[in-house]
Amino acid sequence: MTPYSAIPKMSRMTAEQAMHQALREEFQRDPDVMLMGEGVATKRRDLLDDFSAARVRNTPLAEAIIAGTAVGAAASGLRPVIDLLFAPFMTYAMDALVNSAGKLRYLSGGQFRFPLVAIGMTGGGWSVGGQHNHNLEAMFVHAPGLKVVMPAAPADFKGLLKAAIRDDNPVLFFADIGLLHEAGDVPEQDDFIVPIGRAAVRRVGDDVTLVAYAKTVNVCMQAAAQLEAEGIAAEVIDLRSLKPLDVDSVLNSVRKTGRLIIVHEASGLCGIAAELASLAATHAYASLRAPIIRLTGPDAPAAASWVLEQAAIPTVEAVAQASRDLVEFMPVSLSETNLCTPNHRSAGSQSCIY
Amino acid sequence: MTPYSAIPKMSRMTAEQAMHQALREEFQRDPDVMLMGEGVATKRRDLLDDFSAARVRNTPLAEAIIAGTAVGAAASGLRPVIDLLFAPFMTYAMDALVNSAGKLRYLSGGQFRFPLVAIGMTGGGWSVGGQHNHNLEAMFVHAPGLKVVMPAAPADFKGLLKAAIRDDNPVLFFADIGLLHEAGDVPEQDDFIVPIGRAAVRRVGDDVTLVAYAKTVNVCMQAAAQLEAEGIAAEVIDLRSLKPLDVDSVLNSVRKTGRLIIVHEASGLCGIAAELASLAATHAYASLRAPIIRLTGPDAPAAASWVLEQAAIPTVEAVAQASRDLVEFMPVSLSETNLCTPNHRSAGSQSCIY
Amino acid sequence: MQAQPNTDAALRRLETMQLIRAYELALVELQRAGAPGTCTSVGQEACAVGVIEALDARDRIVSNHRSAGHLIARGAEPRRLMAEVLGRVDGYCGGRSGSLHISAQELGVVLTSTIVGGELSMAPGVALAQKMGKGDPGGIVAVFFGDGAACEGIFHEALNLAVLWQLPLLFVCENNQWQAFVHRLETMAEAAIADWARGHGLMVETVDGNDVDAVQDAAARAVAQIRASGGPAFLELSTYRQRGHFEPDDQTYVDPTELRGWLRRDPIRLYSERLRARGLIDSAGLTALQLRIDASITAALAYAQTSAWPSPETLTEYVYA
Amino acid sequence: MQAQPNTDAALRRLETMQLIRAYELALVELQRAGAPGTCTSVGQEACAVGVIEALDARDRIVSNHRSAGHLIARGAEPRRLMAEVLGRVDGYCGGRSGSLHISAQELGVVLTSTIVGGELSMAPGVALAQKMGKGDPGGIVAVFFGDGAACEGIFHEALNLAVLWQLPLLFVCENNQWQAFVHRLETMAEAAIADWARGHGLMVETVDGNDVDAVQDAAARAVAQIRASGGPAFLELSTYRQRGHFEPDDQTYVDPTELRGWLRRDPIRLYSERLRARGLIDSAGLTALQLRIDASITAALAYAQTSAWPSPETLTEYVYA
Ligand SMILES: Cc1ncc(C[n+]2csc(CCOP(=O)(O)OP(=O)(O)O)c2C)c(N)n1
Ligand SMILES: Cc1ncc(C[n+]2csc(CCOP(=O)(O)OP(=O)(O)O)c2C)c(N)n1
Ligand SMILES: [Mg+2]
Ligand SMILES: [Mg+2]
Repeated sequence: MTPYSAIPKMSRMTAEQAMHQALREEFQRDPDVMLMGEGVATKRRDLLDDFSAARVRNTPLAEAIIAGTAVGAAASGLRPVIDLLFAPFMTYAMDALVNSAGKLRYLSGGQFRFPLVAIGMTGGGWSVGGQHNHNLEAMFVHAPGLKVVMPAAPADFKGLLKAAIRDDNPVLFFADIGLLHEAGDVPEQDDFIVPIGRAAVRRVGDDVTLVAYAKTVNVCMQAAAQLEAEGIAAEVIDLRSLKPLDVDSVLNSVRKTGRLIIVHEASGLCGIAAELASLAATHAYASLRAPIIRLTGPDAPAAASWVLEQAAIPTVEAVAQASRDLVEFMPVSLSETNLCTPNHRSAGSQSCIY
Repeated sequence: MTPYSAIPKMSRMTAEQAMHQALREEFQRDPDVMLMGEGVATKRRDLLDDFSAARVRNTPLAEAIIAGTAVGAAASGLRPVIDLLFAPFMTYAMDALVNSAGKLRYLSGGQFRFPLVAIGMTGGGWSVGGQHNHNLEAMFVHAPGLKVVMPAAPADFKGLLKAAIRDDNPVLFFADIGLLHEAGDVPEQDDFIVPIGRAAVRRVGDDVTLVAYAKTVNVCMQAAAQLEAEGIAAEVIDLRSLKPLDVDSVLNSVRKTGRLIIVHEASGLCGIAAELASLAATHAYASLRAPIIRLTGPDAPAAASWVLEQAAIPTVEAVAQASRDLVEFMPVSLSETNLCTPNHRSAGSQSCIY
Repeated sequence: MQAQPNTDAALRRLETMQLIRAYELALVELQRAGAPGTCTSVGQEACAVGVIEALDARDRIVSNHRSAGHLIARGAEPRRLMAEVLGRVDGYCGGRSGSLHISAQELGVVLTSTIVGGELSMAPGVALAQKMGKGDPGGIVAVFFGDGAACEGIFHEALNLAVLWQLPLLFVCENNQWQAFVHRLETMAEAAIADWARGHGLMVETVDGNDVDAVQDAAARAVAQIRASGGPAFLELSTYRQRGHFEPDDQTYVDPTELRGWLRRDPIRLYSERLRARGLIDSAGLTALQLRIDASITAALAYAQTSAWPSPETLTEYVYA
Repeated sequence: MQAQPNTDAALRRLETMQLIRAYELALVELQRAGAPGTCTSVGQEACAVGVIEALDARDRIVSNHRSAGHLIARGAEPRRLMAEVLGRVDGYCGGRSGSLHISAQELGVVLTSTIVGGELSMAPGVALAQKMGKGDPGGIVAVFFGDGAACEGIFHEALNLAVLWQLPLLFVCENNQWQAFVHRLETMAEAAIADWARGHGLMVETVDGNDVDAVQDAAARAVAQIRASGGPAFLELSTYRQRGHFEPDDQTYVDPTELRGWLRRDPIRLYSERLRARGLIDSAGLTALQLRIDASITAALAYAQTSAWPSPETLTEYVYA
């Protein structure tokens, strides 16, 4: 594994291009790697041409059998990558992913391994509504036997996809639609991978820890820049992997800052922010200097309408304001019931079911 | 709604009998109520005989169409109850439940209501292994537009099932296998319901709050009895509803005791305990006198072997010990990293992926 | 031998098909100007118009992502559809749906899903409710789905249930040869869909989906059979998706010869020629019709574009009943 | 006309069927004494024995909740199966599976799922791997599933994929007339399964699943066809679940006349009579065989019951690779 900082040759490319490069390199590296999905051979025509129709397969429009076939193939020595298009379509593939890929290694007493990668896109930005835009990654974090990644930076799209393909466990790879066409520096080396389970500290600071993944990493970075001008030093952690979580990176930061805000687009209820807040409330309790705040999407499907879609995503202003609140927090001065969670304060709507 | 304490006529019956009584009463009350599932007409022959084959339907072995049909029927004026047997079989019904029932009211701008109930059994006790025993209720809590209940007492099996049938939203009703044959007092009145979204304080205490649902409520009650002898007064809260959560009951208790332990059989990762711990770390932060502890099932499928199956369920001893730890907790005396979570300490295994 | 529609009916068929086409092409333009993309039904207008004409007001329609034709044929106002596509409050779903899952309960167009197969999963339940007396008496349900949806397992489950429970359900498979970016011959055997359906032992008919009269005729027969028997029937309409899957789409993956062949069989062109040959319309009439339709679409667009955005305050409205 | 097996093969078929039966009945007794319940294959022994004899060592088997027959026919040791049912370390899965999802990779019995339809979802992938050179050269895959599994959508998806990609996959539907507590005529049309399969355009044969010779014969033909063509084939074996769905089960919901009819056609009884008629075995031989089998099952049981429980310390072992 090449550490990030040691990479000399970088190319500027989008997250989508970075994913494609990852696929190409892993196809080249390991003949057992294959790709299946609705339209993958159409979309990635160059892979089809360069690596044979046996390894790059358009499938019938049938997610359950795509995922089931990947499970069977993975247990039999192949390393399938399946593109399930949009994350909500994974609801058709849940038996294969949750009951088969996640459980049959264990239930068989370790007889099988399931080195497969399931890719799904999601997140706001395309006005496609809740049957395409649903950040349901936490469901797979909750299920045993699976790993889950969701990168923010193009380099991580590449490095995590390569790591996922090489992993001997089933890995869910979620791509935030809003990031796919964003460009960034991406290492060109074949051996570049980003290890699953390691977060990246994107910005160092002592006053408050902002934890995010995917689209909201940038929201936190922008908030941190604003806060800096006000003399508040925010530490920004990009989780990258949601399972396993890099618990140490988060806890170490919280032990330093004493303040934790977790930001994601997915619903707060039983989401990643809940998990991290809970971990901090156990393992960094004595260091906490203020309540923990979650800024998340609402308990609502994603609306197509641009205005509502955007209102569901935590904003820079909400993160900045929550940070200020925590820095100013004094057990007596601020009633804790004023800290609403989960929220997206800029939207003003708090009518959650909680 | 008749409050619990005002119910005069009680009968002793098992949770399973209580569910059946709920079905009978709601069938009687409302001709739109119907029941579908694999074998429901076989198992509930008396309903078939008394209420017609149109309303009590054995289905093909096909969970996706059972759930989809319930969605279509619910939007069209019926009130279907579907028995999906074991919770993991719901993986086949995820599109209908998550994408249709949970989202189409919202996406249609409120044109439809989906008054349906989906029942699933789960939990340890039958040595059936992880494809039957999987506490995946948190997945549905995370998904928008659904309600989720999981009772512990026979009376709540009845009252919550009746409330679920009368609710205009899709409700997931999880039955803990280990409780189905336990008997308890159950109100006989037709109008007895247990409102969805209200927890029950099973025992009052000032020193520590134990929150649980389903099987682990009794684990906490036993732990509380042990602790009483030691002079520790535990408050035990039975959540009953997982969505909406009765946040006030939990927070009020935590504000009183300053100590929170959440106990459930499901995996801890992004589970109900994480949600509650997170809520407390935000809204009861100033009242907390010790770290929050989660005692949950491991991040592992359920094994069939009795020994392993039992080892995955939090024990009375673990709850009692965690309570003692919290009561004795002093920021300096006890290193917080010694509080392991999630765990099941009696089993001794900590090799989670966290 | 199919019956010839009377003059009014024939002209209405032509007009409705042209309205759908004009609506879809307006959305294409709109997308080029930055509006959300849509799945247009260009080339499939005869399917929507033919089938929906065979239904009554008491019947219900369940649809999918490519629903504009079904909605307009059923009487939906283009201006409210456009408002929906643009995410505005005057849309049929208040802007929450966008183009992909538009329902219009007031028109009997219920439970649209953009999950391929979602329409098939819900339609038997709607039909069951009709059968159990919940809809208007005697009403049936028509579910529109694609050749791609026929590959999903739910296709099998829905057919089995509908046949087993004898549900009043018309399965309408618009086989437009494409499943997003994959040709259906890459996903199934040549003649698959009708064969699969036949294995379930219900009435199955395969029809030229680009001939609106043929579609209407077959649909009317199927509907009559459903009303008479109470049980389901199945139509496979052979047609072609003339534009891309979702706007924009450069269609570089499409065989140009195949596309050209189907363009020659464009349903509106075929029908205009037929009506001209029958002397029901002439060039001047066609031009006048087109102008009328264009004007109505222009007005609809203006309405939609000036419709208000939903307020962010309403973000969590309608999650729960 | 089917070929007659030679003496050794015939006696082996009988013995294996009896071994399966004795194993299953021992589990019934065990359940009565408090052990976990199981789904027994009593009455379906000819299916397992006939099909598995037609396979080679290079072939793979994918199975479901009612797998004991498949495993034993493939050579699994009853003692290790029993240890698994009892949740002990010497079980094929170290006690983690219990009876419901036993895999034995060493025997080529892979990826058993107790989710009805799970076997069908995974089998094409195993076959794809064989085709892509991952298994032993020329190996095919046999997937065993029930009539109930044929109602799940994945049945349709698996068939379509296997035909489309020409996977070396033998679909073996053990139509035992029951789907847990529901008769299959309550879930599908009379002749459904083979008809559904035929719609997919592959070789389909329906066989008397209680005649082990007929099953073996048909399976051998199907296997030969798969090896020759590379593509899939389908067998529907008509049989009957003589005992309950899962022990215990009082079968009060079963039509006694139907059950009696099938008991008269018990596969072991039929085959004993046939071999007796052919002079291959006599009463004394049958008794001796039964005694030998009973003794082996008694020994297996003793082994299983004295096998250790897994240590709670290993609770989270094998979750991740
Ligand atoms: C379950 C699911 N898988 C994939 C998609 C993405 N998708 C949308 S439409 C479409 C093609 C559908 O083909 P078909 O059913 O033939 O309908 P058509 O688009 O041709 O009208 C695909 C793959 C989806 N919406 N849902
Ligand atoms: C998806 C799913 N639904 C329901 C069940 C419960 N169940 C286990 S076996 C069975 C009947 C299966 O019938 P069939 O496929 O015919 O197999 P058989 O039991 O007759 O061998 C049922 C309903 C299950 N295990 N999985
Ligand atoms: Mg199509
Ligand atoms: Mg069966």
